[in-house]
Amino acid sequence: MNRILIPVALATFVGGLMVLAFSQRPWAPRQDVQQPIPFSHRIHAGVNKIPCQYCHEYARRSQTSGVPPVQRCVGCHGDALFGGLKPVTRPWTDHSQPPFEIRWNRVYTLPDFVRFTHQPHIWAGVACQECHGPVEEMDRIEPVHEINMGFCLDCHQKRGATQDCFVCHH
Amino acid sequence: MSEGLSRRSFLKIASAAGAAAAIPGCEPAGRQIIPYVVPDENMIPGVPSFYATTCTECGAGCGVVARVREGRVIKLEGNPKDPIGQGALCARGQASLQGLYNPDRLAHPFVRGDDGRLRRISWDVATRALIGRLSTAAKAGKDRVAYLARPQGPTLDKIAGLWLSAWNSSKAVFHEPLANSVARQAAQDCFGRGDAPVYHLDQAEALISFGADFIETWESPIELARQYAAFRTPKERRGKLTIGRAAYVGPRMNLTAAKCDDWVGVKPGHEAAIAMSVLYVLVRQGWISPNSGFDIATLKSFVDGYDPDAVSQQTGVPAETIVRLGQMFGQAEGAVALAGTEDKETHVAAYVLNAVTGNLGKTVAFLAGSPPSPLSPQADLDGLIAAMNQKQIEVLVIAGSNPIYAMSPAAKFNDALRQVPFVVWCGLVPDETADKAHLLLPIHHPLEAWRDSAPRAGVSGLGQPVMQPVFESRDLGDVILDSARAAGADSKTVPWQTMADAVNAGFQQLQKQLGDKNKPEDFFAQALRDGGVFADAKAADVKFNPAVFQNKPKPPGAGPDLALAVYPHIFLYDGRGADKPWLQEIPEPVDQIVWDSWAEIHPDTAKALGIAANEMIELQTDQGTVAVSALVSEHVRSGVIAMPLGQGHTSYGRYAKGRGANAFAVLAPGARSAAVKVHATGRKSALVSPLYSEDMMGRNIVEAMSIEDLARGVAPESETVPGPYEMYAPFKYPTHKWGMTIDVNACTGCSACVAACYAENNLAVIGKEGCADGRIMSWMRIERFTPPKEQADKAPLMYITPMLCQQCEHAPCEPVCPVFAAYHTEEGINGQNYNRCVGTRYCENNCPYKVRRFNWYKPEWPAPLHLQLNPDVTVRGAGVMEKCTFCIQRIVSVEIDAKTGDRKLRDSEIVPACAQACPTRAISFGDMNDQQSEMMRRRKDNQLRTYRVFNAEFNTLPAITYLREIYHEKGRA
Amino acid sequence: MSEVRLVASFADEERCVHTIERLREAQVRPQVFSPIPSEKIIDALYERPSFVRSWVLAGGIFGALSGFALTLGTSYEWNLNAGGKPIASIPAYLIIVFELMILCGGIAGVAGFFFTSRMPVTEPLAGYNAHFSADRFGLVVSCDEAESARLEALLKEGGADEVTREPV
Amino acid sequence: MAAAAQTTGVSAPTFTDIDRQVRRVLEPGGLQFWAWICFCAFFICVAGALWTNQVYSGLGVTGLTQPTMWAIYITDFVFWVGIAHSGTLISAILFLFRTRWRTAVYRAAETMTVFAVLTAGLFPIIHLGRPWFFYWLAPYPNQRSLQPDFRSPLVWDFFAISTYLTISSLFLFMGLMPDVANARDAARGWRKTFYSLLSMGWQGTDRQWRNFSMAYLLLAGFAAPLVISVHSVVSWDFAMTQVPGWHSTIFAPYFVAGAIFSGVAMVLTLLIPMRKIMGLEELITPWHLDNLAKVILLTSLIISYSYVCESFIVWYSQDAFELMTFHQRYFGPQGYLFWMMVACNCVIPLLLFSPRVRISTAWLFIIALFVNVGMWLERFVIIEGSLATNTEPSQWRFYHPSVTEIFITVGSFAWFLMLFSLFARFMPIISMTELKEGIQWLREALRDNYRRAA
Repeated sequence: MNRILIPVALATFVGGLMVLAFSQRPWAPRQDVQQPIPFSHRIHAGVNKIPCQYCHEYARRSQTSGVPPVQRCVGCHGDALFGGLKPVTRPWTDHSQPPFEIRWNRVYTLPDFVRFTHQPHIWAGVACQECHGPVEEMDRIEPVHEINMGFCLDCHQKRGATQDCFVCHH
Repeated sequence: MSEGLSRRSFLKIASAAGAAAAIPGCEPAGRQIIPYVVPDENMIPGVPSFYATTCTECGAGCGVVARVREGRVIKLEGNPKDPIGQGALCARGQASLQGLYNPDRLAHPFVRGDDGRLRRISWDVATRALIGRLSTAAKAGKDRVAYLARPQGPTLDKIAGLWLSAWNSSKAVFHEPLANSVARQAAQDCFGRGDAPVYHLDQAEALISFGADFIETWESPIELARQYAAFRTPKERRGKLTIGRAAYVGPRMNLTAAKCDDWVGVKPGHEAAIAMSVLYVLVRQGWISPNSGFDIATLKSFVDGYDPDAVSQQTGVPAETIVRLGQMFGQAEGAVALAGTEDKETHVAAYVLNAVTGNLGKTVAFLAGSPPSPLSPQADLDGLIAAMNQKQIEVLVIAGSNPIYAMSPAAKFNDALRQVPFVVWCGLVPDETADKAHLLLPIHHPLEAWRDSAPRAGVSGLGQPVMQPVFESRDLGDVILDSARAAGADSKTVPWQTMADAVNAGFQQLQKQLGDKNKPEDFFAQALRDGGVFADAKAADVKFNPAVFQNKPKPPGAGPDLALAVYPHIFLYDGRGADKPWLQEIPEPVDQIVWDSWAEIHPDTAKALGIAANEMIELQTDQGTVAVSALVSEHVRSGVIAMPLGQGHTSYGRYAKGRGANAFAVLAPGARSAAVKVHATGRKSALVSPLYSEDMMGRNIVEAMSIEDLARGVAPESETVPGPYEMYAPFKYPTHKWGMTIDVNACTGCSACVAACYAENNLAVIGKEGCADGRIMSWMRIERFTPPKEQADKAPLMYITPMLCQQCEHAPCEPVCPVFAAYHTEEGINGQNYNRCVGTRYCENNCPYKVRRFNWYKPEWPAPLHLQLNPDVTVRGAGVMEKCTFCIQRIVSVEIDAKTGDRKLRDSEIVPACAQACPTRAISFGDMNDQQSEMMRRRKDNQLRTYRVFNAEFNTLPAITYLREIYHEKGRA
Repeated sequence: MSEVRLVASFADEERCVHTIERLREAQVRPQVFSPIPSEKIIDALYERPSFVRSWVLAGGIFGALSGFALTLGTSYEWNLNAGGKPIASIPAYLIIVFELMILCGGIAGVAGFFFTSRMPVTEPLAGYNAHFSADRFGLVVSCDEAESARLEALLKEGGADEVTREPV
Repeated sequence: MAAAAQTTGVSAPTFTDIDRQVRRVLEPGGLQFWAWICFCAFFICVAGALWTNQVYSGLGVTGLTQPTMWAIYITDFVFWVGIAHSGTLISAILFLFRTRWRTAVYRAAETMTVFAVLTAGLFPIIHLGRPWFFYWLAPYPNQRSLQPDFRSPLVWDFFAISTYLTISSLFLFMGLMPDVANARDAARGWRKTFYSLLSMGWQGTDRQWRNFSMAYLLLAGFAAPLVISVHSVVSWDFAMTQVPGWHSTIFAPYFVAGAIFSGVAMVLTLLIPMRKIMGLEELITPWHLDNLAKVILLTSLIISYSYVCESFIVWYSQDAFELMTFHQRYFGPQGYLFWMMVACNCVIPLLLFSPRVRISTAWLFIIALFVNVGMWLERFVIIEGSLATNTEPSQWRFYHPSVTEIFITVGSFAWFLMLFSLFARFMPIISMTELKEGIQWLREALRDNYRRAA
């Protein structure tokens, strides 16, 4: 019976270590995010072919890509600016929230010790989809890739971008 | 700021972002995103926007630029356009952020009930209460309302006056506890004008300061420190490589004295005698400038009785020292004498010294059209107190000043205040005065308010709100204007609706004066961008009034055998800085004490009085008694006890309350010194200092060389590295190799760099106990060593240098790290990955410079202090090692900017926080690969002076090169 | 023909060894039990030393090689500069190599021991008794009825305290 | 001794005597035994609680300060690793030299080794700032493809210590097998199953013995250089740095000698009470203790020499930093620690020159205790003192231990003693097989006793 016992013990120990090692991911993108509005990227980016940076306008200038201001939505959805709203945008005015204050739920989060900046990636010609997946086919945003250091590094290696730790961790 | 965004939701975002930053690396950032309704054009989330404004921490009125991220100010930087600060900002300026975000700030209006307890009320109730009281008072008769404040810019002060007159009163008193008003009185006597001169130390060759500590707190420290650095920079004068020769006459060796060639320790009150005696030497030697137009005879009679021997008998200062000062001053081409004492004689003597040597208008200049002093004469204050005592004042509005704390007990302000039925306190953090007030109004921090400033002729600063108010505060100006309108003031008397209008109006007037042809709004917009309007002012030609010579100062006599000399703390100043944790935690540069106040006693005096170090002693003057612990130190003249102001608060927030003692309590009104008796209590109360030894033990941490050697071209033998002994092929740094050059000679030890580092890099403040355990978190410290006595002739008075991570190419900390948390970047920086660090602390053990800091506990920022955290810098958690990164976040952002705009990096485009803050520009940063960079040129131009700390011992190849301190060899004056 | 098993127990090592030699001459290979590691007994039975040697050698070599592979491989995967030391700092890595050599060699040795001596076993071998781990040397010979008598005599005169005969 | 004489008489002990005496130890322990175990367990719990608190609130609960980043924890680590070494010395190196007196004591020493390493292994984790990431020191496949820096002495440590633990446990386990088999055959009930599991079916067949001897020999052959390497590596934690007072090439041999020194002292501290309590006077005879004492004496002289040598080198180099550090070490605020250490390590052991001291168990015990204290102090003085008086005079600061650190240290002793006592109660703490193998030496030893007793 020792023939079984010892290997089993060893296996569990090593396995435990591995699990411990690989399960360091409290920041993984969240799969099951419900948004306050049934907003569909498929309709906007897919069907109507609205370029990503039309709404996420800061991406090329800043760390964050930016969530479109309500003004931008109203630009198309409002008949006249702030006039009657089309049915699809009614939920904005629900009573649980102050008018026009939408609280989107984050899908992609990064830990505090990672300094990701959209700007250089956009300018390096990285397509949004390379990290965020085929957004134009999604109604509700679901992460395709696990955004972890390995994922970043692969791409940086492929593109010969810097692999200096300090660029992202400071 | 963003109109579309409600303040509430702004705070939500801000706090969300703040919270995310404040949780060290264990939790993702805020889970919700709230977009703008209408985006703000001036602002891109994630990109800082900069707003020019002015600093109000002291009278100097430097311009600052506020770095704003997502609607919160995260850093203050000097405004390069401003002629006074010229882009530098002192520690106190940096720390005014913590005044803005202070967790103890008054969040709402409060009213004091009959039971003495404070009750929270709404602004409407508050204003109604105020106006009700005011109207009753106004009806009761004239001058029943009074306004006691610190000067807060011409416009606000003017509005206050108008408002008072609307309430049928004129009792506006503008008071500064440490105002240098004697200088103005002296100027009045000597030149018949009531303003203080501006100085050009950089154009002088010799300097004597009579108690004017211009590096720490006197007048305009940043500007004067900058000039002094130029004054001390080796340059050709009369065909000879020299540096300016400086002497400081005063009871305590402060930073100014430490940077001079001579510190002449005198008892407080003897400065005048020394000055007169120096004048005596000049007169006797005939070193009187012919075109100064003085009649030698009058001068002779004026200085009669001040021959060095007599003076030296009274003051104990050796006669030859005085003669030496005289020679140095008289023979110099361009000399300047400064006076910073509270007695007028010294100032007069100093003016005479400057005048007779023909330096008026050269090194000392009165400017044409300088603004009138914002301060009220002492008489007004006395009058106010008298009126209060006679129950004539029914409503007293106190704004931004703390008389209960900062007035001599002899003024009896406390009793007077009790006679006032309704005291209104307007301010930020409730202080001792607020405890006595009946109505407490939270007003905007200067960074939230509109304001202007007129520190001197030609400089009109413009301050704008740089962020939404953090608390439910209101602009003092608006409060006053509202109540003035309530008093029925019509649009003629008070033509402005808000403070903003008033300031704007002020600038339109200014435009008219300047005859500027632009559209008013353009003019104002430009002023907003520049942080004010800066025109150069001409020097007025002044006539010396010989009447001064009639009343010559009386000889001082020996003075008390034990004198108390009180001086403003470099950071806490008159106590207003005590509520800011940074200022409490940064060690006072000369004595290196934190979170406390102390009494400096010379070892001999201490021996004579039987006082041990760290012993609680009671200082008793005719005004009162304070208990403070003793610091036995050579930095004070024997027979004198020196004590800093600033501590000893009984209120004023968690950081200030109950630390040290308040020196105002033993001073007569207006005095800064007194005869004192000392009682040793025998109780110990340890002063906390992060420094262990004053002795450098002959190690080359700070190096110096004499100007004589420099002129001769002889470098002192030091760093003798036997060639590059490389065992392995050195690494290549193809893109950049960041490095720093630090001019120790220029460094004044003012610690602005340290404060800037705290602000920029989210350094934790750990409090007195933490410091006592040796766990201070500052990435950069001011090293201060005193040369051993036997070497005193061949050394500066004090070795002072900034010490930070040397970013060694052979970093000893790196190879010992088991997990590559410490490693070398591709750009030659010694990187530290907080998230990889497991906390073996091996790196700090192996660091020869001891500049790595370990997080012993989880750092904490009581809300809303966390709003100040820099979102570009990770907040480190417990168990992680951290250190200086050359402000990598700034490097990276500029590099990204350059890459995306595909351009090359410009030299000195990247400026670390410390270099940016440094008033004397002692620190320069650049690329060691680029031989033409300003940083490298500085090294090459001063080849003889360069040295690298510990490189000879450990071959660490630091990326920081220091330039040696320059001193005059003693006995060669 | 039916098999029988003779179990002889000796108090004295010398006698036991002597008997073993006699048995070998008689072309009989006894199964020996001994409470102590007896060189003599082993020499009497075997010419060549144990195979465990080669196990250890293999283990050691493997360890050393894997040591090199690990250190060099990982260094070159991320050629990080630590204090200007070369990416492949062989002198430093030799320590890892050494330790891994010892580790693998040692483990291989023990593994080799278990393998070559068919351990662990769960049930006692034929003829074993508690004395053989304490104070008696045991010889077990299996033979067929016919020559059992001869062998028993041989064991007896070899100096066995007692010889028991068990049917198989 | 006299008592022993009556029981066995001068007639030499036989295999059966040995079995009888050792097996008697394995009988169920009495109340005192379990009381002692609980006593230890209590201190372990206290230490555990304090450590939990330390993990939760950060290393601030220790007395560590800015320059003195290492102190008691690392001292304990080095101390326990050092303790371990003598075990391997006695069990492996002396085995290779076929030293006679080793047989009776080596099992105890070997056991001590394993548990000492177990204890030592805790401290690197305890002293970490973020102990939950300790496994980052080990190479393992991960998505970041980040690995430890094999240049770091701490990683060497990790490998050296884990190898040492593995090898010495295997070594102990191998040696145990025949004895456990012996115990198995004598035992009943759950003990029988327990021993049969551990003995792995050992029956002492010729094949088993043949491979056993070879494997055991080679393991010993590996353990010998390993033991030298391990403490050298530990010493390099210090010698590889640039800290004045640490940066010295003498450290490796000096630490190894110190390790043996402290280890043998610890063996004595354990054996002397054990042989009394468990009545093993006849197997562990004064002759054995005498030999151990001689080892202590020798190593004591070696480290005294090292101290002198170290100081001489410093004086000879005239390096300002080193000179100041050593001046502080001798005459600084904590100089008394150094002189206590000298007394314990260099002076007191000199008593062992006298044979009467060497055979008196009481004396030996006391001296051994002093040596333990002394060697702990040595590590503390080197580690804390050198850090406190570092290259930057402005950054000096002396360290004062906190309650947490003290109790965790106490806990480590409790933990070690508990493990050892349990082992001694449930495992043959004396190698029966090897005693039997060298029984004639034991007989000599006993005769020699009576000669002395007479």
